[in-house]
Formats: sequence, C-alpha cells, structure tokens
Amino acid sequence: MTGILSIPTNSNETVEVAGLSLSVEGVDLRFGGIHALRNVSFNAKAGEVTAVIGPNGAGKTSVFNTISGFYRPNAGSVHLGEEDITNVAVHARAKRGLARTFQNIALFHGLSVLENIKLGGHHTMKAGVLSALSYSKSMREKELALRAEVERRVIDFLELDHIRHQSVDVLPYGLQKRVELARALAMRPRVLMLDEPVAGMNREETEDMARFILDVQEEWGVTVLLVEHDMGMVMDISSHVVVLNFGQVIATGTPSEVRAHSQVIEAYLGAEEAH
Amino acid sequence: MKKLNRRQVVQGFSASALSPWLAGNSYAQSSDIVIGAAQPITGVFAFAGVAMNNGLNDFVQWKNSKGGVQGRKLRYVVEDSGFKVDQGVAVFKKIMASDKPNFFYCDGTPLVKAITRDAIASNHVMTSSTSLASVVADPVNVPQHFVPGATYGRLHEVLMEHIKSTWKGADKPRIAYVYAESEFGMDGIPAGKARAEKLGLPIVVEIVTKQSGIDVTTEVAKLRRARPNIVIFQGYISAPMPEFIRQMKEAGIDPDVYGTAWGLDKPAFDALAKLGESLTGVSLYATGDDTSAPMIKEIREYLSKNRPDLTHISPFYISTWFTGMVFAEIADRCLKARKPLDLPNMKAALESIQNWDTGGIIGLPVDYSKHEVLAGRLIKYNMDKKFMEPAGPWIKV
Amino acid sequence: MIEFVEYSLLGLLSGGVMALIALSFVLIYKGTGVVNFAVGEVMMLGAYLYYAAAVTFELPPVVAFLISLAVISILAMLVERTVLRPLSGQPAVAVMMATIGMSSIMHGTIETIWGGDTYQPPGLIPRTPLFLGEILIPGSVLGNFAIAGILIACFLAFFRYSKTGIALRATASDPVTAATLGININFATLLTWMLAGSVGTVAGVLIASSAGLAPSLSGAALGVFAAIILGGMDSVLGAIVASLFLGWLESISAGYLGGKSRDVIPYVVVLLILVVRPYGIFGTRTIERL
Amino acid sequence: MRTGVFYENFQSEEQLWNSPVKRFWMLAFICALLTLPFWGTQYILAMACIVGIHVIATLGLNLTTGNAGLISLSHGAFLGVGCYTVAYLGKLGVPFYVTIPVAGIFTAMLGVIVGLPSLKVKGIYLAIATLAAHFILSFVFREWTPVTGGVQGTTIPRANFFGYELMGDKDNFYLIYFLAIILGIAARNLGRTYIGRAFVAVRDRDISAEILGVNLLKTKLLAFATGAFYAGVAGGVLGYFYGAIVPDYFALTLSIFYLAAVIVGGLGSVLGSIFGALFMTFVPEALRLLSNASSHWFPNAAGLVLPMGQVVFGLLIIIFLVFEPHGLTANWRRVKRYFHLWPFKT
Repeated sequence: MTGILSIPTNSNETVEVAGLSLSVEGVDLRFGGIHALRNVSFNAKAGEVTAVIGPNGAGKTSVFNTISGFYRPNAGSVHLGEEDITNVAVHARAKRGLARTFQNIALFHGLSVLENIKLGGHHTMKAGVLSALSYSKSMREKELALRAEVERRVIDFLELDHIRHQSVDVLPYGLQKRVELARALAMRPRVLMLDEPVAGMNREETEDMARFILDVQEEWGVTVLLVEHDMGMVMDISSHVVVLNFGQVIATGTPSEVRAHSQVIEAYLGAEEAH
Repeated sequence: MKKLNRRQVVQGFSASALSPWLAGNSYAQSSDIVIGAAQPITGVFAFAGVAMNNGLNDFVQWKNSKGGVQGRKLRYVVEDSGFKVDQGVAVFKKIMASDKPNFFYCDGTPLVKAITRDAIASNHVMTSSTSLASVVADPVNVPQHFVPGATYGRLHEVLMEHIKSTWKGADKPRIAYVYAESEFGMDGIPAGKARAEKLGLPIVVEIVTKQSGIDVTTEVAKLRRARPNIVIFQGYISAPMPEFIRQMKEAGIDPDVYGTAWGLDKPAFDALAKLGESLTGVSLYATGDDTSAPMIKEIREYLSKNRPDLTHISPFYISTWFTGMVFAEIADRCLKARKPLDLPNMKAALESIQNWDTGGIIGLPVDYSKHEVLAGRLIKYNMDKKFMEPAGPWIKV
Repeated sequence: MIEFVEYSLLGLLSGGVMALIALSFVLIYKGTGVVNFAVGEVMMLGAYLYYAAAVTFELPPVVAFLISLAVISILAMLVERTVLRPLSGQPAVAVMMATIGMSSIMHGTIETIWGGDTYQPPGLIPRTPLFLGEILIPGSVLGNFAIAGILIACFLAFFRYSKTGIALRATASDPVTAATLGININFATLLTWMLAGSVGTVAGVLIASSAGLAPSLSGAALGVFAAIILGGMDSVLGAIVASLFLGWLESISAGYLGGKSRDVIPYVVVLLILVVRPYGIFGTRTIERL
Repeated sequence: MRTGVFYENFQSEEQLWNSPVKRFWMLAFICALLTLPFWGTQYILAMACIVGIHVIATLGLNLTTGNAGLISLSHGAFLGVGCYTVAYLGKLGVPFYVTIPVAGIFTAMLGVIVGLPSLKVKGIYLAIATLAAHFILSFVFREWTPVTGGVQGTTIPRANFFGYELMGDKDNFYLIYFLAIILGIAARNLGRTYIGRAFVAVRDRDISAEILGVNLLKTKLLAFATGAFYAGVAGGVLGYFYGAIVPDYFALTLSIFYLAAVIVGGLGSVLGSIFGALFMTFVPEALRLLSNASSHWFPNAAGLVLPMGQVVFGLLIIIFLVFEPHGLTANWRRVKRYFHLWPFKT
C-alpha cells in the first residue's frame, strides 16, 4: 500500500511508485489444436521500457492476456517482482500493480471519461455496500480522495481536463486511446502493459503518446511493457526488445541488436510476403 | 421525420398517462342506493365477468322499473378489475371515494380479502362476490360479506348426498376426484371427502391438475387405472375435461361425470355433449331455462326486451342478479325499520333473512344467518333440448 | 412397473410436441440470434387462425391449416422487418423484451377477437388409440407424436441436404462469410422466421386439438425454455433430445408426485444442469475475446 | 434563465444535487409529495401507494438489470418472498420496522443464491436461469401452505407502530414513500461510488473490468443481492398495503411488468425507475378509465376495448425500445435542457 497516495491534500509531495520487474518463464499456451505460445520466456527489467514485437498472429496479445491472467498457461509461470502470480485471480493482479490497456479499445460506454478513469482506481477502494448506499462520510472522503488523485496525477498529466465529463463514445480515436492510458495510470501501476498504444494514430498523436509513455516511465519509475507495430516508435523509446514469431521468442536484446538479428529480418520479410 | 414520429408517439402516451386525473367522477346523489362493483370484464375471467356485469346491471334496471327499494332508486357503478388484485383494490377505493356505495361486488376471494379491512373501517358498505370459497363465508372475520349461494363445501356435500341416494349398483360406487390446483378447484374437496366418508362412499383416486391443464395425458392414465364409475370434476370451465372423457372412452370406461357451480355452464356441457357425455352436477340456482321459477320468467321477459340477442342465461348472470336481490332485500329491511344503511344494521338485516322467497332462483326458503345459502340442486344436461334441466329436488345440508 | 412403463411412454411421446416448440425457438436463435419469448403466442395465434379458417369459414382442415401457416409466415416476416431488424445489435435484454412485447400484443389481440372462451378445433388426423397389453396410448398422443416426428425429420433432412437448408446453416454459423459467398442474408432471415412460425403453428394446432383452444394455450411454451437450456440454445438435436427427456420427466413427476409438480421439476433439473454444464448438454460455449 | 454553475472544489461538484436550483426543485417535489394525502382523493392516494411500491421494486431491478446488465425474470417472485416473510413474521407479532428490513435481507440472501448462475452464464442463459428460479419460488408459494397459506393466500396483520396501528392508506402512504425516498437516494448514492461504476463496467465489458481489478464474483452477486433487497422491501410494504395476498399475484407477468418499467423509464437511471413505474401503472389505468368513460355512451364497449390494454402494454415496450432506447429520462433531459436556457434559446 503506497500510503502517501491516499492523502491527496498534501498534493505537493511527488510520489515514487517503484516499478517491478516482470518475468515470463517457459509459458506454453494451447487452444485445442492451436499452439499459441511455445515455451515463451523473457524479462522486463524494473523501471525500463520493454517492447514485444513480431508479425501478426505471432502471439503478442496472447502473451499479454496470459500475463493478465485472462488465459491460463498450460505450462510455465509469470512473476511480478518476486511473486509468482501465475495462479493469482485476474482481478487480484491489479492490486499488485499490474495495469494494462487493450488492443481494441475497451472503454466503458456507460461511464463518462472521468468515471472510466476512476474505475482504474477501483482496487484502491474499500468501503462496503452499506456506506456506499448511505454515501457515508468515509465513503465520501474516499471518493473525493480518488477524484483528487486521478485529477492530479492523471487528468492534468495527460491533458484530459477539457473532456472530463464527456461520454467516451463521442471522443476521437486518439483521445480514446489516451483515456485508456489514463485509466491504466489510475490503477497505480508498477508494471504498465500497453497493447498497441499508437496503432492507427497519425504522426503527431503518435509522438504525443510516445512522450506520455516516456514521462510515465521516467517520473514514476514504472516498468513499461508494450506491444507495438510501429517500429520507429519501438526503437525510439524501448531499452529492450523481445521478438515473437509463431508463438516463439526468436530474439531478445537492445533495439540495435534486434535490428541486426537475421531471424527477425526474415520473420518480418516473410510476414511482409504473407501480407 | 422519424424524430417527429417519435416525439408525437411518446408525447401522445404521456398525455394519456394524465387522463385518470382528468376523467371526471360520476355524480353522487345521496338519495340513491349505490351498488359498486369491480367486475373481471377482461383477463382470465372475462367470459364470466361480462355476464356477471350484465346480471347485476340488469337487476338494477329491472328493480328501478319496479319502483326501486322503498321508493329509492338503485344506482350501479362498475369498473373493470381485469381479475387483478391491485386493479381491483384501486377500483374499490375509487368507487368508495367517488360514490360512497352501500354495497360492493368483488371479482373473487383475493379482492374480498384485500378490501375487507377498509370495508369494515368505512362502516357503510356490505360486500359480496363471485367467490364460493369457505373463507369468505365467515360472519366473524368477514362480517360485511355474504356468499351469493352455497360454498363449494356445501355443494360437494349435496353432491355426495345425491350420489348416496341415487346409486343403484350392487357394490359401492368408485368415486374419482379430479380438480384444478386453484382455489376454485381445491376449496370444496375436504368437505366433500368428509361427507363421502360419513356416507361410506369410497374415493378411489384424487387427481390434481394445473388450472390450465394443457397436457394431462399422465393424469388421465392415472385416472383410468383407478377404473372409477363416477368422476367429479372441480374447478374447470371446460378444458381439460373433454380430453379426460375422450381418453376414458378410448380406454372403454364410461363413468358418470359430475361437476358443480360454474363448471356446469355452456362451455362445459357443450364440449362434453359433443362427446356424447351428458354432464350432471350441483347448481347454486335454478337454471336459466327453468320455467317453474317466477323470477327466472321475469329475467327472461327483461332480456327479451333489452338483450334480445342473448339466448343462453349463464349461472354467472343469475348469480349477480340474485346478489342484487339480496342487496335490495337488505336495504329494504333497513329502510322499512327506519334504520340508516350502516354496517351493523345491514349485517343484522342480512342475518334476519329467514325463509325468504327468492322467486324460485333458489327453490327452498332461504336462510342467510350464516352468510351463505345451505342448499343446492342437481341438474343434468338434456341432450335433445340442449340445456341443463333439474335432475332432482333441492337438497339442504 | 407397468405403470412406470406407461408413464414413461406417454411422457416420451408427448415430448414430441414440445420438441416442435423447441425447434421453432432454436431455429430463430440459430438463424437470427433472437431469443423468441413470443414462441408460445406465435403457436397460439397459429392455432386460432387454423380454428377460424376451419370452423368459422368451414374450410377443410388441411386447407385451413395451410392458410394459417401462410398468415403466420407473413406476420413473422412483418415482425422481423418492423421490430427486430431495427433492434439488431442492441443488448440481449432489449431484444428479449421486444419479443415479450410482441407476445403481449398477440395475446391482447387474440382476446379482443376471440375472447376468453374455449374452442374445440377439429383434429388434423383421426384419433386411433393403441393398446399394448395393459398400456393404452391415447389417439391424441400418438397422432401428435407422429406428426411432430415426421415434421422434425423433414426439417433435419432439409437442413442437411437441401441447398437452401445448407445456405441457412451457413448464414447461422457465419453471416459475413455467407454474405460474401452470395447468400442473401435478409432472405435467409425471413425464411428462418417463416419456418419457425410454421413449426410453431403445427405445435399449436396439435395441442389445441386435444387440450382445446383458449388463451391459456400459450402457457404450454413456458416449459420449453427448460428444454432449450438443457439441450443448448443453438443445438437442434439438443432441443429434441432435451424435449423428449423433459416430457418423460414431467410425465413421471405428474404420475408419482401429482400434476402440480409438472412445471417445477424440469426447472429444478435445469438449474442443476446450469451449474454443471452452463451451455447445455449439446450447446456450444461462446468463446470470449478481448 | 439559469446561468452556468461553477465549482470551487470537487466536493461541491460531487454533491448529489450539486446546484441550488436542483436542490430547490427536489425540496419542492418532496413537499408536494408529502402533502398529497391532504389534497388527493382516496383513489389518488391508493394509486400513489401502488406507484410507490412499484417504484421501490423498479429501483431494485434497475440496479440488477439496468446498471449491472444482469437480466432477472425472478424479480416478481422476490417480491413474493418479501411479502410472505412479512406475513409470517407479522403473525408472530414482530413489528413492521423489523419485518421489512428482515424481508429485505432475507430476499437479498435468496437473490445471491439465484444470482449464482450469473458467474457461469450471461445474457439469455442467465435470464432463463432466473426464470427457473421464478417457477421454483412460485411452486413454494403455492405448496408450502403452513407458511404461505397455499393457493388460498394469506393475510398480513396491520403494521403497528408502538401501539399505533397503521390502518388507512394515509399511514401506508407515508411508510411507502419514506422507504421509496430513502431507497431512491440510496440507489443514486450507489451509482456515484466505485461500486456503481463497477456495475456499469461489468455490464459493458465484464472481462476488461475484471482485468482492471473488478471482482466479478463479488460485483455480480452484489448486484443481485441489492436488487433482491429492494424487491423484498417492496413486497413487504405491498403486504402491509393490501393486508392479504395470493400466490397468483407474483406471476411471471409481474417480473415482466418491472422489466418493462425499467426499459420505458431508462436503463440504469434512478429517475428512469420512477418514471417507468409511474408510466406503466398509469397507462393501463388511464386506458381503463377511458374505456369506462366511453362505455357511458356505448355500453359493452368495455368488453371490446379493454383487452387492448395488453396490446398497448406490448406496443409501449416496443415503441420505447425502437424509438427511445434511453427511455423517458431522455425526454426529461431534453425538456430540462430546453428550460435551462429558456427563454434565450428555444
């Protein structure tokens, strides 16, 4: 529990949430006949940006879903920091600092931008249904604390003030992506998983997003794990790259190392032909 | 365009939602004797409700044409209850507020139970209803209420007496009870069984079906196995009786078929007649075709003038007409004695009714001290004349 | 023992009609994804139309039957066009309520036109009871089962072999691909509704000819939801098997526990099934995607 | 004309009625309501009571189905559970201020059990699971005669407040609307807390919600429990209002009535629940009154006109689904927006 956060009043204090390392070890994932992931292992170092790349259908999102716990691996394990979270309930992983965005935006259309972002803070709330029904003093304080926290740390930071009360489905694509990021940040992430954060964005939006990601990583020391097709961006911001193909890790290393890797080039060219 | 439509539509409905406040109350004249009613003109009992509504309405017209009660006119205020308790209660409250009725007619046991408290509290209304349930024939807990005839229990006792007296067979009759899982089906059964036991009549099987018995194959099989020579149906209007009969005929057994009260109306005896089965049963009242009863003659005359198209007089019609007669009698006795029409007086008046001549609607002198009539009469379907006719004397229990 | 056999037989046989109703439901669900809570009223309306044609207009039963089929199909078509198409893509509750709304409309209309009385429509086929030693299978049960059986067989054949049937199956499993393959989706949807409507009508006429025709008829369809869940909403075979099983179960419980337990026992079973196999015995699990 | 409202801090914005105008109207409305027994006729009073009961029940269903998106066809049966609980305890001499909460809690517990399938199945499968629950409950109502009085039904002794009997509708009116207002505000509160947000999240995309840290098991069961609690309370006051009840009252049509009210009013909105309950109670009543009036001029019109009630009921549902998916609340907002800037912008 990062105590300082829950006291929004002294907002001048900047909070450091130490990023955690995330390691995937020998993960194997099957759907009936399909062998989605074969013995996938990699390690995202604490406080650094790690990218998972690979051609379509390489299994990038499957890796994310396995880490989130949406898929249960047939073999292997997922470690968050020291802890083995392979069998931790899906919703319980948020509390441990595992936050993510989704490839095809998963905002809740019944909620406003602000409420969507607040939902990120769900796991930090504890009041019970009775105080919720009565909106008791403690409940009100908790809600206000949450509001203050997301306003200060997320909404200002991602420059979403002007659309706070809008409903999400009227927002342009780029903004929706940003709201998703905001929601993930509201989860007090220690590991932030971004599934194609700039997919379908124009140059400008992409640069904004890249800037935000780096700021998050630098200011909060959060570990960032991202899946992305935009090679330029990947190479710019990530310190470590994992390349997947047909559900297997074919290369890992620094951007420059990976760029030079023969199998990678082949995989991509092959993929290109396939297109 | 579409938007416009939507607006119009929705606003249209919003407007109609307001109308209960706009709908004006009917005039109230203190001199009238007001009979209020919540009739099931729609819903599952519509077939009965329409007849009941006509019956009570026609009685009021007829009585007024004969000069009313002690020179005071009767006024009938009715609304549809849809045989729903909440709707019925709303109707009751509405009429109580707008017309301060002296009498109120309910659509069944649930409504009677639901309004009893208010009725007693108001202290100015006597109630009756279609219900023949024993729970509402209770001078202590439901003091403001009376049953327009015999309760189901009484009817089944009469039936058992009749069977006992008419059974010709060498060995005892094998009686089967088939009834619906509903108040109408179940209320009279215990009394009937008790009487049967007292008379030494064996009940060989009891079969309960759902009220709307869509599929009763297994039940019939069960009945067939008991090989009854008397089958008593209770709580059905028609279905599933025909299917029971058909399958028993297919199985080559042909018991006598009995019913009671509402189960003896046109739907039932027509359906069974088609199968060559003539229905017999205990009726509350003289049938609409009974020529011996003067009051039935009056009804026929009235109808020939005012409802020439109406050929069959259902027991529901006669029931409410009779209820009207009792209302009028109560009012008459109070007014004769120069007493105001409040609950204690009216209750006393009701209980003072003894050997009252109902013009043959009930063949015996009527005694209302128990808030119900302790008599019934056997009637049987006449295949060639195509109506129910007397099949025995009035029996008192 | 002999009792048990008789009850079992009667149950299984009367399951045939329920299978028809279930089929009518599953057809629509598979074909259009609509959960049709109006299945009972469709059935009832069909029966009333048949009665009107056969008795009021004194047409021969078969002609009357065909007419009622035609009318029901047209109505089904209209409903699909005016109500369900605008609602496509709406949440499940919306579509469900729309069908409930339709059922209410049909019920009201029927009461307005025919009132609450019970009518006795002529049977489609003569009743001939069947004696197996001590066991008697009543004519109605036998006839209903025969017709239901034949009809269902025809449908299965239609879906397996005929070009249209295969097209419908294709549309059901993957509309988009089907469309790209040149199948007219709208036509497929309409056809589905018409087929389902006519199956319902047959069921309605069969039930009415033995149980009599009254507004309570629609209640017969309530039990079918149990069968559908049991078999799996998207499995024709499942619906049939489940219906027969539930028919048997109802009969046994009616025989030994009394008629009032008829409609509760099946649902107890359903709840248990739901806990063990959420998507029914034959149903396909819907795979969640992120 | 109202100018915009400005907030100095989040607190003032997060308030329930966050502008003086809203507070004023709320107050005015409640005053008008509480004085109704003094200006309304006995009939209006009775209708108001019935509406109040429906409002409480609809609020509950709107939490389960409207907010959390869990379709429930056993809501009507839940009212029955509440009603019979009150009847049973009332006969034992337990006062209403105990029986009603107990009825609510007991029904809520039952709701949890009925909600259990919601962990495995969704949408229509869940709807039919709750349908099963409905049939089982109504079977119990009919058969468990010692407690429920069987098909004959049972009676509920009058509510007794320290020796003072709540007899007339006036007393019941205040009981009903006290609860209705409390529970209305409670539902509103729930909606603006993390639990309310979780409900909506589960409705919109439950898998994503889970990954974002929402405990599906807890949330879904909670949605069922709260909905059932409201139903239990509504059933309780229903019992005290009618004083007698039969199992037929809690038919499937009752659940459908409430679903319709939720749809017509507006999914997931407290105001919607109120509008819905009002509308669905008054439209058939209005129809009835109209045909009554008409029957003055042409007798026997009733027999023909009245079954149309069902038709209108069905039409309402469909019309709102097709033309006004957000229910009456949407119209209400339109009206408000209009007056907000009136007379400068029309």
